[in-house]
Amino acid sequence: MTAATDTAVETKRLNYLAAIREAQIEEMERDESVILLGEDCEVGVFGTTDKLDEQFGTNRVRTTPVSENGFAGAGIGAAMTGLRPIIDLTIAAFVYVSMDQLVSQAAKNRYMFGGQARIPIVFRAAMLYGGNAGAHHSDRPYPLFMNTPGLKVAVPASPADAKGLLKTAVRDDNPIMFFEDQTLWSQREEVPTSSEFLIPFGQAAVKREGSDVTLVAIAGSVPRALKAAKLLERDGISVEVIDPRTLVPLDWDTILASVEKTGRLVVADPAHLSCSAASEILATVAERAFSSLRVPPLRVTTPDMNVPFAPSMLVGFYPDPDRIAAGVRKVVDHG
Amino acid sequence: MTAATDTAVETKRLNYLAAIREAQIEEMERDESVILLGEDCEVGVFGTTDKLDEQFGTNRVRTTPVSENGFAGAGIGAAMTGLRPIIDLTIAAFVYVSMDQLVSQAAKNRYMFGGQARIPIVFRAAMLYGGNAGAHHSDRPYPLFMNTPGLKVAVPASPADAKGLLKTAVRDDNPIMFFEDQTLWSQREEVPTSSEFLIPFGQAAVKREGSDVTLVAIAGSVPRALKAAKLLERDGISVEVIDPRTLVPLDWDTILASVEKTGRLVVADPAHLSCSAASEILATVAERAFSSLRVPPLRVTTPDMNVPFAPSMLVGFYPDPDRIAAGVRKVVDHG
Amino acid sequence: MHDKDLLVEMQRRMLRIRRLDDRARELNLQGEIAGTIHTSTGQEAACVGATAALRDDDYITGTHRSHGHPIGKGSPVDGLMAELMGKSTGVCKGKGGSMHLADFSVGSLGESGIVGSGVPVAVGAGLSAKIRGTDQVALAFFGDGAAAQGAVHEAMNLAAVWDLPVIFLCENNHWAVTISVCDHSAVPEISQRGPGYAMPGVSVDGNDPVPVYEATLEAVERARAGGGPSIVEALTYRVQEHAQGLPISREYREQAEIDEWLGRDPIDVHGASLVAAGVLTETELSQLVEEVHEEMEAAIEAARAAEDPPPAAAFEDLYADEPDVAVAR
Amino acid sequence: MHDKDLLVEMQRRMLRIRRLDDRARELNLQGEIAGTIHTSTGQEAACVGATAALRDDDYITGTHRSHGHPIGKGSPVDGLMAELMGKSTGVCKGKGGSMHLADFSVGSLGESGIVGSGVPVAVGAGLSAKIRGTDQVALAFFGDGAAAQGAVHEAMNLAAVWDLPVIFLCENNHWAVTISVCDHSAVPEISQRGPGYAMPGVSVDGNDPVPVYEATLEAVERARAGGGPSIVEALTYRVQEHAQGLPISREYREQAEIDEWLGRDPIDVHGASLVAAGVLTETELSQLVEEVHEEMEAAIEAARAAEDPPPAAAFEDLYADEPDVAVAR
Ligand SMILES: Cc1ncc(C[n+]2csc(CCOP(=O)(O)OP(=O)(O)O)c2C)c(N)n1
Ligand SMILES: Cc1ncc(C[n+]2csc(CCOP(=O)(O)OP(=O)(O)O)c2C)c(N)n1
Ligand SMILES: [Mg+2]
Ligand SMILES: [Mg+2]
Repeated sequence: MTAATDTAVETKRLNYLAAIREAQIEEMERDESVILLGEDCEVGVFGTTDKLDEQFGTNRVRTTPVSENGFAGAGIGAAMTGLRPIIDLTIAAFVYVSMDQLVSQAAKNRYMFGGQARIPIVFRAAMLYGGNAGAHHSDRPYPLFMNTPGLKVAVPASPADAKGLLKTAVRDDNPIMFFEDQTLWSQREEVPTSSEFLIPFGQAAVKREGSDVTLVAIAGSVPRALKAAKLLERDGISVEVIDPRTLVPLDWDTILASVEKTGRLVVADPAHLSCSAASEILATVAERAFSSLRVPPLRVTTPDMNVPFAPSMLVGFYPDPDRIAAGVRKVVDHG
Repeated sequence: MTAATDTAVETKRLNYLAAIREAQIEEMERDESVILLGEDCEVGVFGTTDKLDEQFGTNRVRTTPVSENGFAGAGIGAAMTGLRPIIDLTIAAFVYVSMDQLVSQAAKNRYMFGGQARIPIVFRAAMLYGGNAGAHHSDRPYPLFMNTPGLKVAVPASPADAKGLLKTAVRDDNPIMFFEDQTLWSQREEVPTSSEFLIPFGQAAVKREGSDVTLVAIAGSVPRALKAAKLLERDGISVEVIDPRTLVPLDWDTILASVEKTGRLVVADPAHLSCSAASEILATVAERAFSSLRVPPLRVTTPDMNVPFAPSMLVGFYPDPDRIAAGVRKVVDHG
Repeated sequence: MHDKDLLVEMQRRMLRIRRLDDRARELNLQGEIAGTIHTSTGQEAACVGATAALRDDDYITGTHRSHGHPIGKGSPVDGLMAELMGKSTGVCKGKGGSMHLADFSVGSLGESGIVGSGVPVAVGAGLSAKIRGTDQVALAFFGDGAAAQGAVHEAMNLAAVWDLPVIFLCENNHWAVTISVCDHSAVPEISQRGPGYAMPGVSVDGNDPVPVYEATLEAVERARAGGGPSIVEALTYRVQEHAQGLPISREYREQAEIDEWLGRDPIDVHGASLVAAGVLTETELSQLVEEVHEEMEAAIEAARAAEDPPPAAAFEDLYADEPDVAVAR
Repeated sequence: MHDKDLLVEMQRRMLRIRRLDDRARELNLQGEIAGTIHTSTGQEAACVGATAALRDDDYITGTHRSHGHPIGKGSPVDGLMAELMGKSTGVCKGKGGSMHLADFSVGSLGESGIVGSGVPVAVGAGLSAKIRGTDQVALAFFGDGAAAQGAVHEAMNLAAVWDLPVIFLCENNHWAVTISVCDHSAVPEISQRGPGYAMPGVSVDGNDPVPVYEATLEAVERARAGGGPSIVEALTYRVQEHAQGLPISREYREQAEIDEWLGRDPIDVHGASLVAAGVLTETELSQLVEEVHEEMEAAIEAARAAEDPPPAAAFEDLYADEPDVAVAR
C-alpha cells in the first residue's frame, strides 16, 4: 500500500502532474546538483516544469533544442561528472530518437567501465496513448527497456506513487526510465507533503486484496483494473489487484505470493502484447509458481497493432474495465 | 524441416555468410528493383556484399556514410517509391542509432497512411555476441522488434534457412528485421541451389523429433540445443528441438502441438531474459497449452546483465549446451 | 512575370489551406475533429510556393504541421478533411489524422509526427528516382526546430554525398513550440548550414509565394539536371499557437512580433500582387474565396455523412500481405 | 618555443601509444588479447597534441580507436594494458576491453564503440562544468566518419547554443573503415562544419603534435574563458588496417598514399624537431624509447601475472547500489 493511505501522514490533494512537479521542486531544493533539461521546459506545455527557472535559475533549468539524442547524451555526461539530471523527453515516442544514448551510454557505461561511472539520471517520458494523436504519439515502450540491462524502469499509476517514485528516482545513483501515463494525469488523490516521502523501487502495491484471482495491472491499467474488480465483486468474484509500480526491479515476491494464494493470474498491460511486461510476468509466474496456478494465466493488453487515429477505432483497443473484467471472468470460469 | 534435407533438391555446401551472399545475388539478378545499401558494402568486411558493385553497378550497390538512421530512412523512402532495398546495418547494436526510422517510419507508415504505403525493405543486422567485443557490439535486440507492430522478424539458424528466409524477405512487401547470428557464420551445410528456394515466414523447423521435452531454440541457440539434445539422449531423455526461424510471425501451431505431445517446455534464447522471445513463448504456451504442461516451463537465456569483455567472464554467460542440458534435466527431473 | 494560371492557382491553394485550417480549428473545438491539431495559418506561401515548383510526379514529405503540404501538391480537400474528421473516407481511412496525412496519388508520401523523421524518407525518394533513372525530385518540408535533429543532418550529408535530387525546404517560422530559433539553433538561418554540406542554401521571404516558388524552382531545376540537393529556406511565422489543445502556461513571445507578421499575411500579399499586376480584379479575388469556402463546406458535409471506421478496421493495413499473415493476436 | 618538459613529455606519450599499440597487435595475434583491436598507429600526434592542451581535471571522451587518448591524458599504461588483456587489474576490471577503455582518475570518461555516441556525453561534461561553475573543459575525440552521425550534429548545435566549454577534436585520418572521407562527407574537411554552428573551426597538420597542441590550446583557452565551443581538426592518416582481425577482401586505397604518410610519421617528425631545437640529443631520444619499452614490458608482465576475472565478476557493476538491488536473475 502507498504511504498516502496512512492517516498519520500529512497530505494534500494533488493530481498526477502536480505531484510530479512537486517531487521535482522538492528534490531541486534539497540538492543543488539536480538539474532539469527538456524541450519547452521553461514554458512547460504539460505543467510539470514551467516557471521552475524562476525558482532555480536558467543555469539549472534549461530549455533544449529539438535534439533528444543530443540532450539525453548531455544529461548522461553531466551525470557522470557530478550532477543529477532530470531529462524530460516529453513524449514516450521520442525514446526511439534518443535510443542510442539511452541504451549505449546510459545503460552500458557503468558496467563497461568496471564501475567507474555513476550515472544518476532520470528520463521522464509521457505516454500519451489516451487521446487521438495517431501512431506517432501513442507509444508505451517500457518493455523495450526491460530487455535492456542497466536501466531501471518506473511506471507510477497514481499521484502519490508518481511523487514518491520520482523522488526516489532522483536520489538513485542509476539511470532510470520514468514513464508517466497520460490517462492518469487528471487523477487526484491525497499525496504526502513530506519532503522525505520516498517510495522504494521494487516494491509492489497491493491496491486491493482478494482471494479468487491475482490481477497485476500496469500504469494506466491500474484504475481500470480496480474498476473491473468492482464490477466483478458484484458477481462474487474476489480480485486481488497488484500494481508493481516499477518493472525493473520487479517485486516478484508480492506477485508470486498472491498467485500462490489465488491460483489464478491475469495481467492488464497497455503495452503491445508480444514481449510485453505482461509476457514477462506470465513467463516468470509459469516458471516459479506453476504448481500454484490452477488455470491458464491470461494477458489483457493492447494488440500487436499500430494505434489508429479515429476515436471510433479505439473502442476496446486498449485494456479497459470491460476487457479486463472479461479476462478475469474467463480465467475464473475456467475452473 | 528445411528443404535442404530433401534429397531430391540440388544443393551445394555453403557457410552461413556465403548463403546470405548467394540469396542477395539471386534476388538482385531476378529483380532490378532490389538494391543494396550499407557501410563498406563494396569492400564488404564480412564477405556478404563485397564486389557486388562489379556485377550490379554502383547505382544499385552503394556504400554509405556512417549514418545508420539516415540511410535506413533513405531505404524506407526508396521502398515507398518502387524499389526493394536491402539495408545492411552491419552490427545489431546499430539498430539503436537507427531506431527512429525503424520504428517510426518503417513499422508505422503503412498503417498510418491507411495502407497507401508498401514498404518492401530488409534490414540486415549481424549479432556479434560470440566474440570479445564488449557491451557495445554484443547485442541481440530482436525482442525489441517483437514488441513493435508492423515489422517482421527473422532469426535464421542455418545456412539454408539464411538463404531461404532472406530470399523470402526480399520478396515480401513489408519491412523485415533480419538478424544474422555471428556464432553461426562458419557453419556449413548443403543449401539448395535453386533460385526459387524460398522458406516461408511463420513456419518453424522441427530440427529433431522427441517425446519428453519441447526445446524451442532461437538463432545461435539452435545448434547448441541440438548438442544438448544429443547429450541428453545418452541419459534416455528424448528432446524435440524446434527452431521458430521467424519470430514475427511466429509459428505457434508447431510449438503448441509439440508441448501438447511432450508436456514440457524449455526455451533457449541468447537474448537477455526479461521480455525476451523466450518470455513470449512461455507466456503464450502458458495461456494456450496450460493443461498440456506437466511441469513448470523454463527459460535458458543470457542474464539481464551487460556483456563483459574478458573471455574468462563469458564462461556460461550465454546459453551453451551445458546450460541448456541442465535446464532440460531440471524440467524432466521435476516430473 | 509568371504564368497567370499558376499565379491564380497559388492563391486558390493558399486559400484552401487557410480555409481548411480555420474550419479544422472550429471543428476541433466542436469535437468533430479529435486530438490536437497543428495548423499552417500564416505559412501558406511557403507550402504553396514550394509545391508549385514541383511536377505532379515529384515527391514531398511533411511534418506535424502539414495540412497545407498535400493541398499545395494538389490533393483534393475532401479526403483530407474526412481524414481529420476520422472518417473511413479519409485519405488514410481514419488511421492517420492530422499528424499523418498522406496522399500517394499526388506524391505526398506522408507527414511525420516525429520531428525531423520524414526528411531521410524524402532523401530515399530522391535516391529512388536516381536509381530508377527518372528525373523526379523529392522535397522534404521541415521546420527550424527540426534542423536540430540528427536525422536532418544525416539526410543532408547523404543527399550531398550522393548528389541526389532533393530539396530541403525549411519553413523557418521562428519558433519551435515555445523556443525561439535563436535559442535552439546556433545560426539564425538554417540555410547557413548549406556550406557545411557543400550545398547551395538560400533564404527567401516566406510570406510571399513568388520568391519561394522562384527559389524552389531553381533548386528543382538543378536537382533534375543532376546538380544535387539544395536548402531553400522560407522565412515565415507561426501566427497561431503551436497546436490547438496544447496548454501554454506562460507568455513567451511579444504580441508586437505577432502583429508585425500578421500585417504581412501571405494571402493578402499575393492577392494584392495579383490585383496590382492586373491578373485578377478585386471581385474575382473575392469570388475565389467564395469558391474555396463552398468547396470546403461540401467537403465537411460529405465527411459528416461518411461512416466512422468500425473497431474492426483498426486491424487492417498493418501488413501488405494480410490477411495471409495474421500476426496480430 | 614551448616549454621543454612539455615537448619531451609529448614525445614520451606518443612513444607510449605507439608501443602499446604495437605490442597489443602482437599480443592479439598471440591470443593474449581477445577480440579485434583498433590502434592509433600514425595518429599519436593528434592524441597527444590535443590532450597536452588540457588540465588534469578536464574531461575527454573517446572513440573505438582510443588506446591513445587516455595515455595522452596521463593514464598509466599498466591498467590500460591489463584491460586489453582482460585482467581484473585492468582499468575497467576486464569488463571494457579495447573499445571501452576509461580512466576516470585522469578525466577520461570512456571510449564508445558506437561511432559518434561519445560526443554528446562530452557536451554533458562541459555542461556540468558550466553549471557547477568550474572552469573545466571537455574535449570529444571523433573521427571523420563519425562526423556523418546525427549525434555529432546535435552535440555541436547544443554546445554552440549553450556556449559550452567543449572542444570537438576531429581526428580526420581520411578513412572510415574502407570509405574515403570524400565518399562519406560532403566536405573534405570537417572543420568546414563550424560556420553552420557559428563555431570556430580550424584544420591543422595532425602528424605533428605542436600545431595540434597550439590549435587545441587556443580552443581550450577560449572555452575556459566562456567563449564557447570550437572544432579542431587534426589532418592525419590511418596507416594500418581499420582493425586487426577484420577481414578486408578488396584493395580500396593506394599504397602510394600510405607510403606518403608513413614518410611523415609523427614520432619521427616531433623527434627531429626536438633534436633540431636542441631539446634532446639523438642519444636522449633513443633513451626515451628504451624507457617506454621497458615500462611497457613491465606492464605486460604485471598483467600476465594478474588474475582473470572469474565468471561471477560478470555479475558485478551493473547498478551502483548492488547488491541491494538484485535485478539480474
Ligand atoms: C522527435 C520529436 N521531438 C519533439 C516533438 C514535439 N514537437 C512537436 S512540434 C515541435 C517543434 C518543432 O518545431 P519546428 O520544426 O520549427 O516546426 P513548427 O512547429 O514550428 O512548424 C516539437 C518539439 C516531436 N513531435 N518529435
Ligand atoms: C554507429 C556505428 N556505426 C558503425 C560502426 C562500425 N564502425 C566502426 S569504426 C567505423 C568507422 C569510423 O570512422 P572514423 O570515425 O573516421 O574513425 P576511424 O576508424 O577512422 O578512426 C565504423 C563504420 C560503429 N562502430 N558504430
Ligand atoms: Mg518552427
Ligand atoms: Mg577516420
